[in-house]
Amino acid sequence: MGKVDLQVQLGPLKLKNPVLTMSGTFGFGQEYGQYYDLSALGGIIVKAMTAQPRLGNPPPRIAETPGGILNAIGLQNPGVDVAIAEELPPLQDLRCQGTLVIGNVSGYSFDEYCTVTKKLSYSGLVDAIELNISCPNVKGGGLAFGTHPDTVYKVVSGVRAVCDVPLIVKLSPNVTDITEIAFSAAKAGADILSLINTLSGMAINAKTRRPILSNITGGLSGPAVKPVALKMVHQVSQAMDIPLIGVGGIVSGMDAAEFLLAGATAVGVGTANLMDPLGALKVVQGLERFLEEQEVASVSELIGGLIVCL
Amino acid sequence: MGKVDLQVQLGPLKLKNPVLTMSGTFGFGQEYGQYYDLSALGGIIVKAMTAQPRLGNPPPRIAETPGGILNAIGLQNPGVDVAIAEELPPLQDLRCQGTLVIGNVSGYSFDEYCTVTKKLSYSGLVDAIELNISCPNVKGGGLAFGTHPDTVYKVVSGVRAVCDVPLIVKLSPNVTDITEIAFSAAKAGADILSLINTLSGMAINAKTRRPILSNITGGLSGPAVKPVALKMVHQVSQAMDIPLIGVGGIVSGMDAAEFLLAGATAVGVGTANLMDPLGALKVVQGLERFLEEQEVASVSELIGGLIVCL
Amino acid sequence: MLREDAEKIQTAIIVDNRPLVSDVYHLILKAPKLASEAKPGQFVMVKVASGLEPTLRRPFSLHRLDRRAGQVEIIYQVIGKGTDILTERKPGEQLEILGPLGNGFCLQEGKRVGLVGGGMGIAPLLAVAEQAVQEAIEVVVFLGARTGDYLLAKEEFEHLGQVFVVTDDGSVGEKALVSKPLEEYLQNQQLDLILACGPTPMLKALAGIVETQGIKAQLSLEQRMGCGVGACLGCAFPVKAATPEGYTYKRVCHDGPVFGAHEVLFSVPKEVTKQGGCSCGQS
Amino acid sequence: MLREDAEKIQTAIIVDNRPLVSDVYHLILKAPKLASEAKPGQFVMVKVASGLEPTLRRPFSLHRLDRRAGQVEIIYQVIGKGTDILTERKPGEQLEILGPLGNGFCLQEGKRVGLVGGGMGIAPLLAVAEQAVQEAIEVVVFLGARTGDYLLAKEEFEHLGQVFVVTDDGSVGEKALVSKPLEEYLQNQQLDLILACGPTPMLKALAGIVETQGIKAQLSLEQRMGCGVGACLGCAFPVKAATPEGYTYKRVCHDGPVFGAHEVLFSVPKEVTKQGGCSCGQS
Ligand SMILES: Cc1cc2nc3c(=O)[nH]c(=O)nc-3n(C[C@H](O)[C@H](O)[C@H](O)COP(=O)(O)OP(=O)(O)OC[C@H]3O[C@@H](n4cnc5c(N)ncnc54)[C@H](O)[C@@H]3O)c2cc1C
Ligand SMILES: Cc1cc2nc3c(=O)[nH]c(=O)nc-3n(C[C@H](O)[C@H](O)[C@H](O)COP(=O)(O)OP(=O)(O)OC[C@H]3O[C@@H](n4cnc5c(N)ncnc54)[C@H](O)[C@@H]3O)c2cc1C
Ligand SMILES: Cc1cc2nc3c(=O)[nH]c(=O)nc-3n(C[C@H](O)[C@H](O)[C@H](O)COP(=O)(O)O)c2cc1C
Ligand SMILES: Cc1cc2nc3c(=O)[nH]c(=O)nc-3n(C[C@H](O)[C@H](O)[C@H](O)COP(=O)(O)O)c2cc1C
Ligand code: FES
Ligand code: FES
Repeated sequence: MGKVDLQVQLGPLKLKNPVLTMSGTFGFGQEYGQYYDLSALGGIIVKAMTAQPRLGNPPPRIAETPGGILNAIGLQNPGVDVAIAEELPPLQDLRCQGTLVIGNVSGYSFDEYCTVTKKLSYSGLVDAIELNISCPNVKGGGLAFGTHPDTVYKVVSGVRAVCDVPLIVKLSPNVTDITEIAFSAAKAGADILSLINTLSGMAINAKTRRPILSNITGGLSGPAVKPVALKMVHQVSQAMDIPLIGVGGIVSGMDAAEFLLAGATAVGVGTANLMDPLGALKVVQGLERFLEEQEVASVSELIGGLIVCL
Repeated sequence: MGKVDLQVQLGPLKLKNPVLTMSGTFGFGQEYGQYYDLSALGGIIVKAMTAQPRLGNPPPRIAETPGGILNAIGLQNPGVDVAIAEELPPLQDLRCQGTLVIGNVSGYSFDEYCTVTKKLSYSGLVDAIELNISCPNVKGGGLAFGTHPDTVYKVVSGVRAVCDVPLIVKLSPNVTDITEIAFSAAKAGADILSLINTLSGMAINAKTRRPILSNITGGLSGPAVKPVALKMVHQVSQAMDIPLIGVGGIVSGMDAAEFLLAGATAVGVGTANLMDPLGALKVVQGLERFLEEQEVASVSELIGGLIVCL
Repeated sequence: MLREDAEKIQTAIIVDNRPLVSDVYHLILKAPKLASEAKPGQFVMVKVASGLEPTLRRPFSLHRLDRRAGQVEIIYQVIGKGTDILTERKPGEQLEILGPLGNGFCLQEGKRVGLVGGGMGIAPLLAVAEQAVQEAIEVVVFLGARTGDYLLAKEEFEHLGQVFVVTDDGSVGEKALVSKPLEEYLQNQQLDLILACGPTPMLKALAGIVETQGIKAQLSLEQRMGCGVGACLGCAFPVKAATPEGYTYKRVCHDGPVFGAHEVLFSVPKEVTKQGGCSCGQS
Repeated sequence: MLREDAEKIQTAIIVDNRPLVSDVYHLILKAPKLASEAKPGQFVMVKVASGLEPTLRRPFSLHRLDRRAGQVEIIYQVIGKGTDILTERKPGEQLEILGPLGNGFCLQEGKRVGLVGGGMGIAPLLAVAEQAVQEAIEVVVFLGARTGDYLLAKEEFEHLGQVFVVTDDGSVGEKALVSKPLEEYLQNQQLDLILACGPTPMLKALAGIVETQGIKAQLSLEQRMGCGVGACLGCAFPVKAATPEGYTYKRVCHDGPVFGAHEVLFSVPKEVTKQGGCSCGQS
């Protein structure tokens, strides 16, 4: 690689470059590790882990939409214990090479979030934990933890208390005011915020008159959501001072640069991995090329560099 | 046209077919009326009207995004008085031919909504009024009227009191729980709901480091948003019993059919008019062809016909 | 930086792309590496257009592997956006493909192998039939389709072994499901192994037949896919397993597309506790 | 059902599409109806690909109208997604275009007309130069570009009238802005009318010059567009008007793209009261 400095300081985390792969689109790294050397990445956020193994939703789980996809995987994962025993150890080499390994924690109850976080944090196998609070709060009547400031505060502070590594909180875009949620998460102790998770959506086959996904609804991701994600990243970065991971529809170095300009310190690549096995690698390379072309010596110069004058 | 029955009963409104053109994408019908006979449409929802003339936002006002566009027109319109005097009279012929003419009312204050509605309603020039409550509530601190159940209730009931024609309330998708807003609007007297208005979004030119829109943010529409719109239409139609106009990313007869299956009684075509001057006409024709192919005698059979069984 | 599997990302040249029937096309690709490495029953993910639309690649089985000519063949039906765009691609143009993917069929266990194909499921059976004959394994072929026109590659199969055909409209062969000639055949004759591809109801019926008769069978399954490489868990298919629920999900793209008939579960037991809906819709 | 303007939706055949310079292409289209009806200064909206991507059509001025051959020509610079796709389209292929759109230049007022073009703004001036010469109007041409290579159609202009050229790098002509040779020319000679197209700063400078000198001028403007037909108000450009604010917005697609130099406002006064942001972002 060239002379451009790609390192960024994401709150307490030092990244060799600002490109992370997003949870659920990269498994535990094994498959894409056959395609390229994962140490080219800033970090890997692995598939969501829950307290118990989860089978996930019946198929179909994926629907294509204009410029995006819907998914309803349903958090299929082997459970945090198996993940700690089998999935995370093979990734430890990467950490020596400066590529972060980040756990993604999901749950259906306050206790589950805490249990999983505690185990992961104590395992010593992850550099940070990302909390996915877009899942339904069963005790709270099924409304997601991530859509109300109070539950966000409660979950994040609960998890914070048992988490010995930096804590990233991943925000749902399906809210009236994302800054309100971001404030709660920050106040409760989040070190970093990642945004956005998927938009709630649905696809229908008009001929069969049925939803395409067995789950009826799914989460929308991919290029189609980029404008929504950019706006939320910009809005939160204007409203408060917390490091952000910008996520949503990034497929190129230019897309990544847009998120950095909007105020993110790092970016996450999700659907692009599905579109192309080299998707995340191409974002790293594209970002480096973009900086070279623009004669920017360090990627940090882009962060929050949007010029807004009316 | 063929033997398929395209008529639908949209609450108090009888439509010759379920396809409406959406506000802001069809002007006052004049331009597209040069391309085709507008009586082919179920109805036309004209450009937003405000109490005073509004210049709108500085350019650029349009940005293209993957599968969609962002717009920040800024409600440019000649004001309701000029609209009544000059823009609406030429459309009256269409009403004789059974194509509805629907006014779209915007405002920046409670009073403005009521003033504009009263004038339009008393003009006798529109078959119904669509209330666009996605605009900022200046007195309420800039938060949109349409994002909080209480303000929705207040505005809709105020407008309802001065509105002698059927009242359509257009919902913003930028909310945590669309059914909550829908309930408020219905309780306050809305006859019909249209959803969705645009998603809030942003586009950046990474090379110039500037937002593409002069307004920085804009409203996302077009095929990219279809999954979000479909989901919200389905969700509201499951939660309550009020006629719905389904809007968001419709470009084909098949898209229209999907919204009808999800629970809408009529559909709105917006961005498709920009993509192709015959956009809305093609939706009407495509829907008719779809029904013929599927051997459905009446379009009403599709409404809410989604088959959901796990 | 790149590792071995990156070689699966290949630029093929279109040699031919024309309709066999109105809505079924035959695509011939120059792709020497793929032709030499792929096994029958494996598949490729095709990027039908450059740019972002459509979002995902499309999975197609390899219909034929011509190692000498460095060519592979695909037969595809025009279903929607992706296959529609594919019909417009012309000879001489480049096509980005990802493959070979998945496990493929395994012929080891048979001396006389039955190949059962329904509809587009006929496509991948030609490659395995050709390999079988090369390995001196006898093939007996059972094909079913809507009409005679859709009995794809019937002539090619007839050069390789005995062929039984049925159609939905009786235009060629008996008006029946493909399970019928198979069951009739099995009344007098024996098959060591059955390899099948076709619509899920056909495979389900077949799984019942082979269980009753105690014949080993491999089924090639289809599922909507995301990544195609095993990472996203998008292409789940339920298989029997010693979990508390009695099943688990395997990945068609990575653990399949070929599964043992005995392990496939065609319908998932209704979940007792359906969790509340999630704000992201994902779970 | 269809009305007159529907004829503006035309299927053109690509006759040629090749680079003039690395990032500037010359596109020749067979489109007899358009060629016979369009006026210089009008434009077309080109659907660069079938399907949904990119969402919008791309506006391009008509560079040349060859009524006899039934052909129109466009010169386009490769900027982003749309023009990139356009470079891939090949002779013989169809291209859906919408046009002619907009008002076009008006030559009536001049006996000796100055044509001022900067960068890609040179493109539409050839059509109007050719028409002027046909109508026995004298043209004096002022062209400015990055380098000599970008002085598009310089030779063609030289057949039609006197041509002055400048470049940003001095590779051809003087290293100057195009306003320089124009001002020098005006010191000794007279022009009845100026028609101009180019980057906004150039047009702004020009508007100043013609105002000082009291020359009539028409400027062809650019703006990001939605519909191209006047309905969406996407392509607003501020012009002076007797509103309380002193200006109003006109539509480049429908009221333009050609505007009188005296009416165009190049920067909007900062609005005193900026309304709060809207939940849809639209207002
Ligand atoms: C392993 C495998 C092998 C296949 N082999 C063949 C083959 O040899 N010949 C052939 O004609 N078809 C084959 N299919 C089916 C083929 O992939 C689909 O018909 C095709 O993807 C439809 O794409 P579309 O864009 O035209 O349809 P659309 O309906 O527009 O596609 C929308 C989305 O759904 C997916 N999809 C739709 N139908 C199917 C399906 N049946 N299976 C999987 N995904 C689907 C598409 O890939 C796309 O992501 C195979 C599928 C799999 C999984
Ligand atoms: C009336 C008119 C006439 C024009 N004539 C010519 C011509 O003859 N030759 C030529 O090379 N260019 C011309 N342009 C500019 C041309 O339209 C843009 O360069 C082109 O749209 C860029 O498209 P893209 O997809 O490559 O770029 P992108 O940046 O990917 O386009 C994104 C969006 O922005 C719009 N856009 C980007 N730049 C411009 C621009 N300068 N003006 C208007 N819209 C823009 C695109 O149309 C598209 O909607 C003209 C523009 C207008 C308004
Ligand atoms: C197939 C798939 C599975 C996902 N699974 C998870 C998950 O388990 N946990 C989570 O927090 N986000 C999950 N996501 C969301 C992504 O991590 C990411 O936030 C989202 O896709 C937006 O980014 P993108 O547009 O780059 O894909 C998933 C997304 C996809 C497409
Ligand atoms: C250029 C443009 C202008 C719009 N102006 C208005 C408006 O004035 N009032 C309104 O209620 N909605 C307005 N909308 C929103 C549309 O009416 C419609 O709700 C939205 O575009 C979603 O539908 P679509 O995806 O079919 O475009 C506008 C949309 C566009 C693209
Ligand atoms: S398609 Fe992603 S795991 Fe199979
Ligand atoms: S582009 Fe729609 S009004 Fe000009």
